Amino acid sequence: MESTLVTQGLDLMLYGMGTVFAFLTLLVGITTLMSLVVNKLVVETELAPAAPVLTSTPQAVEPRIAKVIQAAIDQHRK
Amino acid sequence: MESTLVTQGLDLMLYGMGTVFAFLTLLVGITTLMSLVVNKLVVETELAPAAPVLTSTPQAVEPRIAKVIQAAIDQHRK
Amino acid sequence: MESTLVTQGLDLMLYGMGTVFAFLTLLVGITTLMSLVVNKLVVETELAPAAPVLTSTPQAVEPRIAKVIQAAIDQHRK
Amino acid sequence: MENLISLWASSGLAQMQLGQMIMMTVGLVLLFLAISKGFEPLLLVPIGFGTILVNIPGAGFEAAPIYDAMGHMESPGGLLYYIYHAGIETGLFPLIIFMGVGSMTDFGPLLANPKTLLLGAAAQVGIFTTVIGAVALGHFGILDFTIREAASIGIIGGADGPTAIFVTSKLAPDLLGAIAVAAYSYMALVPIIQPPIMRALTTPAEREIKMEQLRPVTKAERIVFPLALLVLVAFLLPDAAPLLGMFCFGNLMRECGVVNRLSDTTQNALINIVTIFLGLGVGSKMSAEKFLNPETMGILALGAVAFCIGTASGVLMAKLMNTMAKHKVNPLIGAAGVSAVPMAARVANKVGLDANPQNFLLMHAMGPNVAGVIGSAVAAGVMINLVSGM
Amino acid sequence: MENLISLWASSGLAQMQLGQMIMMTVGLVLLFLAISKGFEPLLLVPIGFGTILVNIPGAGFEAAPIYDAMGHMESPGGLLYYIYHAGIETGLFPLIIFMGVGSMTDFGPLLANPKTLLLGAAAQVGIFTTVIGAVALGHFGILDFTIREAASIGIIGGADGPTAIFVTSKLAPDLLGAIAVAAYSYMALVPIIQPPIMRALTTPAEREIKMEQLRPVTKAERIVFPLALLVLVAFLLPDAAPLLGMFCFGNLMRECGVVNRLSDTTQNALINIVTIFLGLGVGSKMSAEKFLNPETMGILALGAVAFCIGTASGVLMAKLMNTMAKHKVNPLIGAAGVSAVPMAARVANKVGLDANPQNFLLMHAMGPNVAGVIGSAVAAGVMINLVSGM
Amino acid sequence: MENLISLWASSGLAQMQLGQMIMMTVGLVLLFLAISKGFEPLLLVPIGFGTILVNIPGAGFEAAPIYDAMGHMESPGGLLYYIYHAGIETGLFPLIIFMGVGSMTDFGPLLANPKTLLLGAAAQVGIFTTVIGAVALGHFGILDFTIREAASIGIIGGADGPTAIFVTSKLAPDLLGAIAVAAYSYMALVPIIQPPIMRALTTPAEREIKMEQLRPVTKAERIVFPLALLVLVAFLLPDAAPLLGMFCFGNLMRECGVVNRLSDTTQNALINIVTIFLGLGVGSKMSAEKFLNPETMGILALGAVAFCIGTASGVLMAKLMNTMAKHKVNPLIGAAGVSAVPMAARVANKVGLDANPQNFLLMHAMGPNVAGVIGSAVAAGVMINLVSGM
Ligand code: NA
Ligand code: NA
Ligand code: NA
Repeated sequence: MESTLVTQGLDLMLYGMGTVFAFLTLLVGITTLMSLVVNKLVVETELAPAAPVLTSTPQAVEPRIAKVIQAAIDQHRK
Repeated sequence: MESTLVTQGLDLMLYGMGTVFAFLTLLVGITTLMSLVVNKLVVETELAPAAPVLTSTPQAVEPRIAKVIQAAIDQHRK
Repeated sequence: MESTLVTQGLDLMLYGMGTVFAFLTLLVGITTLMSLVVNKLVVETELAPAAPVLTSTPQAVEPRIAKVIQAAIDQHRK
Repeated sequence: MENLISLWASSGLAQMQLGQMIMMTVGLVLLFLAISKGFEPLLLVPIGFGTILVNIPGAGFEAAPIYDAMGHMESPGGLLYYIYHAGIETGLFPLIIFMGVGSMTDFGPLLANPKTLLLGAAAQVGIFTTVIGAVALGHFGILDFTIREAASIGIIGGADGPTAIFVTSKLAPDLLGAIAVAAYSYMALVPIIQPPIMRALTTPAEREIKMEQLRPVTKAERIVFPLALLVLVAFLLPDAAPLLGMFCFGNLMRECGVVNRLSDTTQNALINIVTIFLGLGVGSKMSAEKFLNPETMGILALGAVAFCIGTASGVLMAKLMNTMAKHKVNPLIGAAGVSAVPMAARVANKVGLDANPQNFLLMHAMGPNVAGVIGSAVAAGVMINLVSGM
Repeated sequence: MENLISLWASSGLAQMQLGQMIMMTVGLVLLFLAISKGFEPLLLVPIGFGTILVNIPGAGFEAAPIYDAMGHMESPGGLLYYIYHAGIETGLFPLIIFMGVGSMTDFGPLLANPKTLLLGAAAQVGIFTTVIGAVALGHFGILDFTIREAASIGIIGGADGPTAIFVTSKLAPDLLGAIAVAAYSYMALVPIIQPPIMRALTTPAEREIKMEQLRPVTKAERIVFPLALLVLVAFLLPDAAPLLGMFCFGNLMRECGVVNRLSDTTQNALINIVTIFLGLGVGSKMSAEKFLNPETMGILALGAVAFCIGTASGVLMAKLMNTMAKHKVNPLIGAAGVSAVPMAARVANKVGLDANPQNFLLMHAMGPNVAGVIGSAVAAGVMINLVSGM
Repeated sequence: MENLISLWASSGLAQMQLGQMIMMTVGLVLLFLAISKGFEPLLLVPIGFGTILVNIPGAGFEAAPIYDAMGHMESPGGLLYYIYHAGIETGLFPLIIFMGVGSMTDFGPLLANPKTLLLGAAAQVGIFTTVIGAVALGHFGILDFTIREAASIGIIGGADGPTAIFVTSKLAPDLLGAIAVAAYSYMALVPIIQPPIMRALTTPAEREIKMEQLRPVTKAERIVFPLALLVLVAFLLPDAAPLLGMFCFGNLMRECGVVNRLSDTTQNALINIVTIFLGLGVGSKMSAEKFLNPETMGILALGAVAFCIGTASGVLMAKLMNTMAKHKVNPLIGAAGVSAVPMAARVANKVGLDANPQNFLLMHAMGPNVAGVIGSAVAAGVMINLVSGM
């Protein structure tokens, strides 16, 4: 019957907007909580300053580009 | 029969070169005409100076590279 | 029988390490020889100094980048 | 002589149909809008060009390959055939684009003011209202949309190109051309569509509200946020996981600071390559029989409505929040909740400056702006789930 | 002991056949020419390396994957198998390369002097004369070429690598190795092949002709030209649309100024990636049985002839044009009509400077040079159309 | 109501199994190690993220596509399904990575002192000893490994990620997740695992041995070396040709100096793109049923043993060489023979500086370091050959 399509549309609206709002409202809470916890934890432990991060595999990480960028940075600092 | 191959080759030559010359000769005309029309139109309307062209989606369009290039340009201008 | 697996493992070890050592030992010899021959040949003929190497197809090889790099190099030389 | 006939028979002039000529003109118009008017050129240039290519009669850009009984190829497929089936039908291209967008997204403003997520939620009202609209057009016999098509049309209101393409390629691939063109065109029209609505729904005093400066956000928060979002999605809404998962992956690569090589490539070479092919592939769905029909007019009309309702909902939600919260938000930033990053945020900023030349809203508007991306990805997940079961 | 036998039996020495050894030597020679002599290294390094790889006995670089009855993979295919079937058999790689070449091409000189298009047309005489040559070799029973093979050989005279690969992979895939190697080798030899012909057909006075400076070309012309060319192709010659369509797409991205991100990637990362795989994939057709036969010698000989005739036709066409036109062209730039961009234009410039050290022809030669690309793509389209119907 | 049930039924919470939760935690731990501890982040960030994605219930990241009887797609596959089957099952991704690694490798130190190749050979003892260990665990009924699985576990000792992935995807794809994680984790732990072993097996005097400065290496040597290696592989060990062939190809592009465009792209955009997808694809094998079992603990334990034995073998080989040679080598550089480029070489340098602050071993250790890559690729070739015939 014709009305099924309308019903489906209304269902979609109802459950769809419901889910979107529920999810994002929950995310507001989770994000706020996360920021609190993370900032407390990290200030305390200083996040194991990420080690000297031996940057692994590729030794020759584009030294040419590095030079270019270095030059540009030098330039900016002048 | 053997001669079919030769015939095919000659056909290919005839229609092939014919098409190439016809097409490129036509393109000479079209291009000349296009340049005339376009340059007349654009001078007159100044081609809606392309708007402030809000450059869309990616906000962070490689600012690092932008900096490098800026530095290089500054350098060149000195 | 159970022991087949062990036998297979031992075979793998025996032939595997044998091949690795044989191959790399041979490579030591080949490499040493190669260096001798190549360095002798190249000093003599100077390796046809690679021609002016007309760098082929793309005429517009990223002049923008080239400029950036040039700028950076200039910068470094100062 | 036979050859001459063969050449003529295979020429475009002999085979061209009116529909193809019109579609080639549509392609040229898209290119004109993109190049001369700055309408989302990164997508509309490839889409417009793809539209022309696919409508060249006899060029075979979307021809399927032909294999003989032994499985050997007798004749290869066309370029757009391969692009569409490998990258769009499978959903790979929109997902890779989403990864790239994630690696370009700065969640800082959102983290500094998480409640702007609600603005991103509110703006999705446009999506679902439009679904109702499409369904109503069907109910009254004006146009004939299935629920799958109605859902795909609604997603135009999400103002997010890859999301729209991802959903439509799953639910209603025949509408892909029209929906993608509508989505990107309206995103480009945000500076024209939104300001009147924003002004109509706000008082000058509201538009002048100054928001307090955003707190600085730590690196650790930035790293943990995409993971927290991912876990939440995993637990509650797996249907949104493909889009949001790749988005979070891109963002984590950006923020974690240890894979800058990968993040750079994701933001540049990779997203550029995929953008070119995504656009061409979308263009391959712009054939006359799929585009030149009354439904396309309906889609364009409904899409515009979706944008307007989304904008209004965002603004009204901000006003609602102000009735309850201590720290007022400027309701203009609600309009940025539709996504259309970063255009909608810039529009909010500009309308704010018109009201008060000292009132810089850009960073405040970036929060709802990226929230809108999350919001429409969530909406996409819900719709795919619900519609598939209907 | 069995294992030792297995290891020996699987070693290269036990399996190597003479043909494979010769082909590996051919690969090394190609690498030598590319690296030490500067012969089109961007293509010949990957082709040469691919030649070696595919001739390693037992390495399985072009092995097909094996599936069991359920469709699960029992053993994967070789790298070159996948590259060839995904990128070359389908025509995708040459088309993507053509897009990249388009985005590197400056049509300015051509737009400033459109009649140089005729020089690009004339140089294609080399293509079709060579077809006749190949057919004649067949007629007299010297070699055995079909019309499809003859057409593929002729296209070497187009002096355009991706066009040659595109045509050959459609018409005569078994000759792909030989034809690609011939095409790129002769393109590299342009500075040696062309000057004697150019000098023989021109008088010193002709070589000294100074051409008037090219007028400046506006941005609008540059944007509209690829679209005009595309529309003309669409109406008249859809068979050339794949190649010229992608070429125009690349050029439009370059000139339109609003998608520089995409244009940069097309000119760099994308074309480089595809070039590597295109070269390896062409190398995969360099097996002994396909390359070491009299036909290859015939192909090399005919290819050289094609280049010479193309060069001569371009020069003679320029002289013919001078008999009719008011503004004389220097006939040397006719030789650039074979394409081989930008080598042939540089050669024209150099021979011109030899005649008169003040006579800079480079920009004037770029017009016929890029016209030659269009010309051979048109020729390719015609040949695919006609030959498929024969 | 039905819709609410459908939404709930499709939510993660309703479908989540304990194993999936544990695996998501494993993914988070891998991300923590990569981001906060710097464990091989280029691979472990994508692997860790892929682990989370594939364990989201209902998200379908590794779902196979479904086709109807006519061959039309009814529902597309998941992203990780396509990545795994296109790039890992076929072996393409490890091979492309190897090409990239080749184009980043400087063979100069190895060419200046070729006998350090023997150190790279010795360190592969770890691989084969570990195979025996895995077999023994099976023999005593502690764990149940086939010879194919034992060989794949052994390759962890090669300390080379792409080699391990290539071998495992051919011989024991179900162990791919565990083996790749073990391989990259131990490579990251090289600075912790190796020094105690190095100190235990050397005297302070040995650690202070100063090596003579390396001779300069000419450009010609650098160009010819990858070709010489390739020819040797072709004649003696075709089974190692896929890995070493691509490695040599990358290196030749780097050194030949005429295809810098291609070499740059190989080292940057291409390897980065493939690294992202390789990591995600490996993560797709990190499902609970494949990872959470006693065998994984066995793999981790055996992998650690393999690293230790490899390190010790390298050091002892260096000491053995010193009993015979005139020019002494510092035995610390033997430890670099496991590969794990360039970490192991840096560790050798650091331990050397601890013994004598003037003794710079870095360049000397790079020789055995890259020799270790060759050594484990050779070992991989032998194992694939022998095991396939067992
Ligand atoms: Na949105
Ligand atoms: Na040509
Ligand atoms: Na190793």
